[in-house]
Amino acid sequence: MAAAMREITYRQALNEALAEELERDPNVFLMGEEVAEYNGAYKVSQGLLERFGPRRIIDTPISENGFAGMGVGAAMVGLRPVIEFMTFSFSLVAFDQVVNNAPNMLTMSGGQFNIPITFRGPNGPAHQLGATHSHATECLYANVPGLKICTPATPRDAKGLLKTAIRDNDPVLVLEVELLYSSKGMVEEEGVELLIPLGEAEVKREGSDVTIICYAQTVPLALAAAERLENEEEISAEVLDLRSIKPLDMDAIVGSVAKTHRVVIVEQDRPFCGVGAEVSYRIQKEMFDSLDAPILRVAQEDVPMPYNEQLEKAVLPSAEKLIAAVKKVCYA
Amino acid sequence: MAAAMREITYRQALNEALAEELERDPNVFLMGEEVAEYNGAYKVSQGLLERFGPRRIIDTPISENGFAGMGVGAAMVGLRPVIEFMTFSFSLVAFDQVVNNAPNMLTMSGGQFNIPITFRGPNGPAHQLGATHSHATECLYANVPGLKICTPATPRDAKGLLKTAIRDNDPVLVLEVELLYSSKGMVEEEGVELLIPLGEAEVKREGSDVTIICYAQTVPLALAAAERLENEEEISAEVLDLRSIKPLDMDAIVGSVAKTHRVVIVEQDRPFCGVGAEVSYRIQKEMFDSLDAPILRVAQEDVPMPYNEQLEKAVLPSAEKLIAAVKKVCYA
Amino acid sequence: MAQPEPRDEVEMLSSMLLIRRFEERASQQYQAQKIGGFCHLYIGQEAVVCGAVAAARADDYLITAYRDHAHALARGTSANACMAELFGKATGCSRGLGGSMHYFDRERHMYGGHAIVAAHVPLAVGMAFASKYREEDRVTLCFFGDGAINQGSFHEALNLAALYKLPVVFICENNLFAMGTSVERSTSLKQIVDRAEGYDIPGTIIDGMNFREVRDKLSEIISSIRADPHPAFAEVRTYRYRGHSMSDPASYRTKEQLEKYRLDDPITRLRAQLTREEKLTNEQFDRLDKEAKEVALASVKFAEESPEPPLDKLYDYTYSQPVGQWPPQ
Amino acid sequence: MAQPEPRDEVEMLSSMLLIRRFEERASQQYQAQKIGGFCHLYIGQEAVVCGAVAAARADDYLITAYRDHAHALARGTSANACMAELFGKATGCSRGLGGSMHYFDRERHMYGGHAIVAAHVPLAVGMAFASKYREEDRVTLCFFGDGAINQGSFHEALNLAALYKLPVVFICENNLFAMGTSVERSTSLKQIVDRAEGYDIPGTIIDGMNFREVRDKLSEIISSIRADPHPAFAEVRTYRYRGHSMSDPASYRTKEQLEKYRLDDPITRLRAQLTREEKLTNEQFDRLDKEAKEVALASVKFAEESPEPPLDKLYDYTYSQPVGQWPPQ
Ligand SMILES: Cc1ncc(C[n+]2csc(CCOP(=O)(O)OP(=O)(O)O)c2C)c(N)n1
Ligand SMILES: Cc1ncc(C[n+]2csc(CCOP(=O)(O)OP(=O)(O)O)c2C)c(N)n1
Ligand SMILES: [Mg+2]
Ligand SMILES: [Mg+2]
Repeated sequence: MAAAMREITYRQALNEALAEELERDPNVFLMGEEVAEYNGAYKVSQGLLERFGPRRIIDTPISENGFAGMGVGAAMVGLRPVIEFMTFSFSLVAFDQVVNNAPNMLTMSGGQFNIPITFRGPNGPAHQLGATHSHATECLYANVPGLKICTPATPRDAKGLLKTAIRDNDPVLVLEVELLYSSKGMVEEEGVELLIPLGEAEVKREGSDVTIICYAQTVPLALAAAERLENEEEISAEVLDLRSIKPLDMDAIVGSVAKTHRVVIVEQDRPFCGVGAEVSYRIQKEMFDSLDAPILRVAQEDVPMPYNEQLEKAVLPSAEKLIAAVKKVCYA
Repeated sequence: MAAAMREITYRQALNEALAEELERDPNVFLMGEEVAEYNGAYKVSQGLLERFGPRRIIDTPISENGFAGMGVGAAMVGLRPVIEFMTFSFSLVAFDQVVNNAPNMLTMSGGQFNIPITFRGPNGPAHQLGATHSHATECLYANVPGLKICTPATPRDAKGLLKTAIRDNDPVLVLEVELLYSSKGMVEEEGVELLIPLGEAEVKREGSDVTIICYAQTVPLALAAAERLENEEEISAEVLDLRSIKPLDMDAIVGSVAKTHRVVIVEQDRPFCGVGAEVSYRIQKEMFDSLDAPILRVAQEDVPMPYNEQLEKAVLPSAEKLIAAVKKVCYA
Repeated sequence: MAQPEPRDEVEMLSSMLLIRRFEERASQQYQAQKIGGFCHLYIGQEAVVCGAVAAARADDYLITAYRDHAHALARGTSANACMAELFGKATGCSRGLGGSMHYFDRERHMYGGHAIVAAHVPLAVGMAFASKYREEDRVTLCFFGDGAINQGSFHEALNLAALYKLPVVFICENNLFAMGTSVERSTSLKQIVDRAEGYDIPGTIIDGMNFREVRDKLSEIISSIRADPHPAFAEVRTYRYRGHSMSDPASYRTKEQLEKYRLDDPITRLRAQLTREEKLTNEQFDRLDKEAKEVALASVKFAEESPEPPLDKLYDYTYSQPVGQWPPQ
Repeated sequence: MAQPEPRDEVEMLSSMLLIRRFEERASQQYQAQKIGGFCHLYIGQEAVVCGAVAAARADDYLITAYRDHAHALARGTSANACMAELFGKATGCSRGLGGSMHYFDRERHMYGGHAIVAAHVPLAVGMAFASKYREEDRVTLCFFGDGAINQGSFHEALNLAALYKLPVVFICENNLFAMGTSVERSTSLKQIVDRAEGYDIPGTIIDGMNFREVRDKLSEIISSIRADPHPAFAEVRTYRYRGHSMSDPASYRTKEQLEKYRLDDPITRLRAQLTREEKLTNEQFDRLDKEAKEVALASVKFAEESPEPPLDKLYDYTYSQPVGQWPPQ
C-alpha cells in the first residue's frame, strides 16, 4: 500500500471504523449492552457516546432477541443499525432474529425489503469462560442463506471489513476475536478510506509445499506454525486467511492449492459441520485430481468447553496439532 | 426379522413409540403446543391425552424457549421429558436452551447432571411453507457437542429410534419428516420391543457402482433415483440411509464406499456447512486413495425458501439432480 | 378528536366487505388446490384492522403476523396483488415468494406478514425507534394474536418500547384462541390487557366487533402518541369464524360460541348503524357487496392468468447486491 | 410460623462470614492469577441467600445465575470444593470443569450456577414441575438478578409457572445494577416487583440487607406454597460492594452510594441484633470470624494442592454413556 501506515490495536481499528461510519452516515447507529456509558464491555465503543451522543449510541437491557429485532425493524425503514452482541455466545438467545428475520426479509417480500444491518462482537472461545461462553458461531450462521460473515484477524482487516459491512445493503456478521482486541498491526492513517471487500481471502504468508487455510483466531496460530515448519521441518507453508467465511473466496483457495497440492484447515469452531468441512468439500470437488493428500482439518475437539485451563488447551486447535497435521499431509 | 410384521404409517409408528414408553416409564411425559387436547398439530400424539391424562400429556402456550427449558430442568431432577416442537423451525426461538443448557450440563457440572431429554417434531422443508417455516436444522444441531441426532425415514426406523431416544440418558433430537407422516411401511407387531440403536446407518438398497448417502426426506428420493439409474443407466447404486446424523456411522459409510469408490450425498438441508460437507470431509480423510471421483453433494440451493411451488422445487434436492450427480461421479 | 366523515365509514364498510369476499374466494381456491402452504383466514375480525386503519394515517407504519390478508387489503393493496400472492404468481404483493403468511407492500407502509409468532413485535419497536430517531410523528401499529403474548420476544419488545418511550400501539387481536388453545389455557391472567401493567404501558380493552369503537378508541390513543411519543397497548376482543388455518376443523369450540359472535357480526353491525342513521340504503349496501364480490372474483382470474416468477431469478432475492463468488458454481 | 432457634441465627451468621471471607480470598487469588475466566463476587448480598436457605428445607431445590459462590456455600458445599473449582481442580464442586459461573452440588440440591442471563429460570420452572408431577412438597428457589427480568426466557418461565401453578419462588436479587446499567435504565417500571402483576403472581419487596426480614418473609411465602403449590415473586433489595466482575472498576456508581450500603452491612446488622439480644458476645463473634478466615485460607491451600482433572478424561463428560463411533478417530 502507498498510503502511510501506523500501528494500532485491533480494538482501536474497530473503534475507528465505527466512528468513521457514524460520522459519514447519519442513519448509522450503534446499539447493544453497555456500548454507551460503559464504553463497551471490551471497550470497542470507547468514546463514541461522548462524541455521537445517546441518540446514536444506545445502551440496551439484556434483551438480545429484542434489540436484534429492533435493528431489523429499523433497517426495514431505512436506518443502518450496528448491533453489538457482547459476545456471539449471547446471540444464541437472538438466534431466530438473526436467522429468520434479517436474511429472509428480502426473499419473503419479493425484493421489497433489504436489511442493511451489521451484527458484531467477539466470537469463539476466549480464555476459560466455560461451555456457555465459548461458542464459535461462524458455521451456524454460514449455513443460513442471506447472511454474510467476515472474521478479521488483523487490525487492518478489522477496520476495513467492519466499514464495508456497515455500508453493505444486506445483513453482515462481523465476528471479532476477544483475544486479539489488544493485538497490534499496521493500518492506513485515519482519513484514508479503508474498505476491504467481503469475500476476499488474503495470503498472509507465501509458501509452496502446503496451504494452511485459517481465519480469525487461527491466523496468528497458523503464522507461528508456518515459521516453525520452515525452520524445523523445511516445509514451506502458505498461510491463507479466509477473512470472509461467506461468501467464500474459492478463487484464492484454488489458486493456492493448485500450487501446493496439500491442504490443512485450521479453524476455531467445532469440527462437526464446521467451516473446515465446507471448505474441504469445495476443494475436493474442484481439485480432486490435483490433491496429493487428503485434506486435514484442525478444529476444536467435539466436546463442550471445559473451564480447566489444561483441558481447554487440549480442546482448542494449537500450533502443535497444526504442525502434526501438516507433516501428515506432507508425508514428512 | 423373525418377528411378525404389519404395515402402519410413520405417524402411527411414532405414536406407538410414545405410547409404549409412556406406558413403560412413569417418568416419561410429553409436553408441547397442541399435543394434548388437539392431539398434535400433525396428530402424532393422537389419543395420548385420553390414555395417559393431562398430568403426562401437557399442552403449552407458544413459549418454546420456556417449555424446552422446563424439560431440561425436569430432566435434572429425574424425569424423562419428551418435548415436541410443532416444527423444528420453531426450535430456533428455543435455540439457546437446546444448544447451551441441554448438552452442556453434564460437562459444566463435572458429570453430576446428565439430561435425559428428547426433543422431537418435524424438521426440514415441507410444501410451500416459505422461508421461515422450512428450516432443516440437523446441521446446526449436529455442530453442538453433547447432542445426538437421528433422522428416521421409515415407520420402522421412526418407532425404533424414538423409543431408543427416550431411553437414552443424554439429549437426543428426533428429527421427523412432515411429508412422510402418512407414508406406510412394515413394522414389528406391537409388543415386540423395537429398539434401533443411535449411530447405526442402514443399507436400504444394495448396489456396487456408487454409494448414495441419504437420510430422512432424501431416502425415498434416493431409492427412486436408484431404480431409475438401474433401469435407465445400468448404474447399480447402493443407498445408505444414515438414520443418525450424530453419532455418524463411519463404519457403514467406509464399508460401502470401499465397495463402490464413488459417493454422492443427497441431503435435505442447506449446503454451506451442512451434513454433506461433514460426511465428505470424513470420507476423503479416511478413504482418499480409494475414491475414484470427487464426492458430490445434492442439497438445497443456498437461498431462503421461496413460497412459489416451482421455485421451491428448484431449491430442493430432486431425483433429477441426484441422477445427474451420480452420472457425473460415474463418468456415465 | 373530530369524527371522520360518514363517507369514510361507508368506504371502510366496503373495505370490510372486500376482505370478507376476498377470503371466501381464497378459501374456495385453497380447496381447489390453487393455493399452497398455510392459509389463515381473518373472517369475523374485519372491524379490527379496518378500525385501526381508519384511525391511523396512511403513512403510519403497519406490521402484523401471518393472518395478514386483511391488513394489506385494508391498507389498499389490490385484491389482484393479494390473490396473485396466494397463487404464488410474479404479480403478487410479494412476487409470489412470500405466500399467504408473508404479505408485504412497501408503498402502503405494510411491513408484513410475519409467520414466527411474536418475532415481528421487536421489528415494530425498531420501526417506532426509527420514527423517533428521525423525529417523525409517525406511529407504528403492531398487530398480533392472543397467543403471541407468551413469547419472549413480545416481552423484550414491550420493555424496550416503554424504556425508550417509542411511538407504537401494540394491538392484540384477542380472538380467544391460539390454534386449539384458549386464552385461559395459555395465559396466566384474567384479562390480557393486564399484561401491559408489567411494563407501565397504558392498556385499553376494545370491542373488536364494533368498527366505530375500534376506530374511536384507537384514534384517541394514536393522537396522544403523536402529541408525545410513548407505547400503548390495546386488547381488541374479536373472533375468527373459521378454523385456525384451512386444515383446522376447530372442533375445540362450540357451535353456540360461534353463533353468538356471528350475531354480533362487524359488517352487519356497521351496516345497521349506518342505515339507522340513514347514511346507507339497502340498495347502496347491496351494490357495495356486489362490487366486493366482483373484485374478489376478478382477482382469481387475474391470479390465474398471471405469470409464475421466472426460474432464472432464483438467486436474485437472497442478496440485494451482487456478491463476489456467490452462488457457488 | 415459629421463629427458628437463635442457634440457627448464629450458624447463619457464620455462614455469612464464611461467604465473605471466602470471596475475599478468591478475589486475592484471582489477582494472583490462580483463577481464570470470569469471577463475580457476592460480597454485600450475603443476607439474601442465607436468609433464603434458613427459610427453606435442605431438600428444596435451589438454582441461581453465575454469581453463585454464596449459594453453594450457604447450602453447605465446602469452601475447599468451592475454591478448588475456581482453581479448576478435580476436587472442585464441578470437578474443575465448570468454573466460577458453574457451581453444582447435586447432593445439596444446588442445581447451578448458570451463566446465560435468565436461561436458568425455565429450568427452575421445570424442577418445580417435577415436584408437582411427583406430588412432593418441595419448593424451588430460583435466584436471578435485576438484569435478568428483561430476557424472554424470564417472561415465558413466569407465565408457565403461573399457568401450571408450580411451587417456585422467583427471587430477584435487585442490587440496582446489571453490569454498568442501573435498573432505571433497563426496566420500564418504578419497582421491579410490579412485573409479577403481569402474570398474576403475588409479589413481595424484601430488604435484602436484613437477614431476619429475608428469612421471615420467605418462610411465610414458602410455607404458603407448601400448603398449596403456586409461584411467588420476591424483589430482594440488596447491593454488591464489588464491581460486576473482577475486571470492573464500577465507576458507574458513587462512593456515597457504596458507603450508604456498607453502613447497612448485613453481617454487622445481624451481629448487632444478636449482641443486643445477648445471643452473641464479641468474643464469640471474633471466634466465628477467625474460623471463617481460617477455613477460607485453608481452602486456598487445598485448592493449590489438589490435582488437575486428568487429560485422558477429556471425552468422558460429553455423554453420560458410551456412544457408538464417537469421538471420531
Ligand atoms: C414461534 C412459533 N411457534 C409456533 C408457531 C405455530 N403457530 C402458528 S399460528 C399459532 C397460533 C397463534 O395464535 P394467535 O397468536 O392467537 O393468533 P391467531 O392465529 O389467533 O390469529 C401457532 C402456535 C409459530 N408460527 N411460531
Ligand atoms: C443472555 C446474556 N446476555 C449477556 C450476558 C452478559 N452478562 C453477564 S452478567 C450480566 C449482567 C447481569 O446483571 P444482573 O442480572 O443484575 O445480575 P448481577 O450481575 O447484578 O448479579 C450480563 C449483561 C449474559 N451472560 N447472558
Ligand atoms: Mg388468537
Ligand atoms: Mg444486578
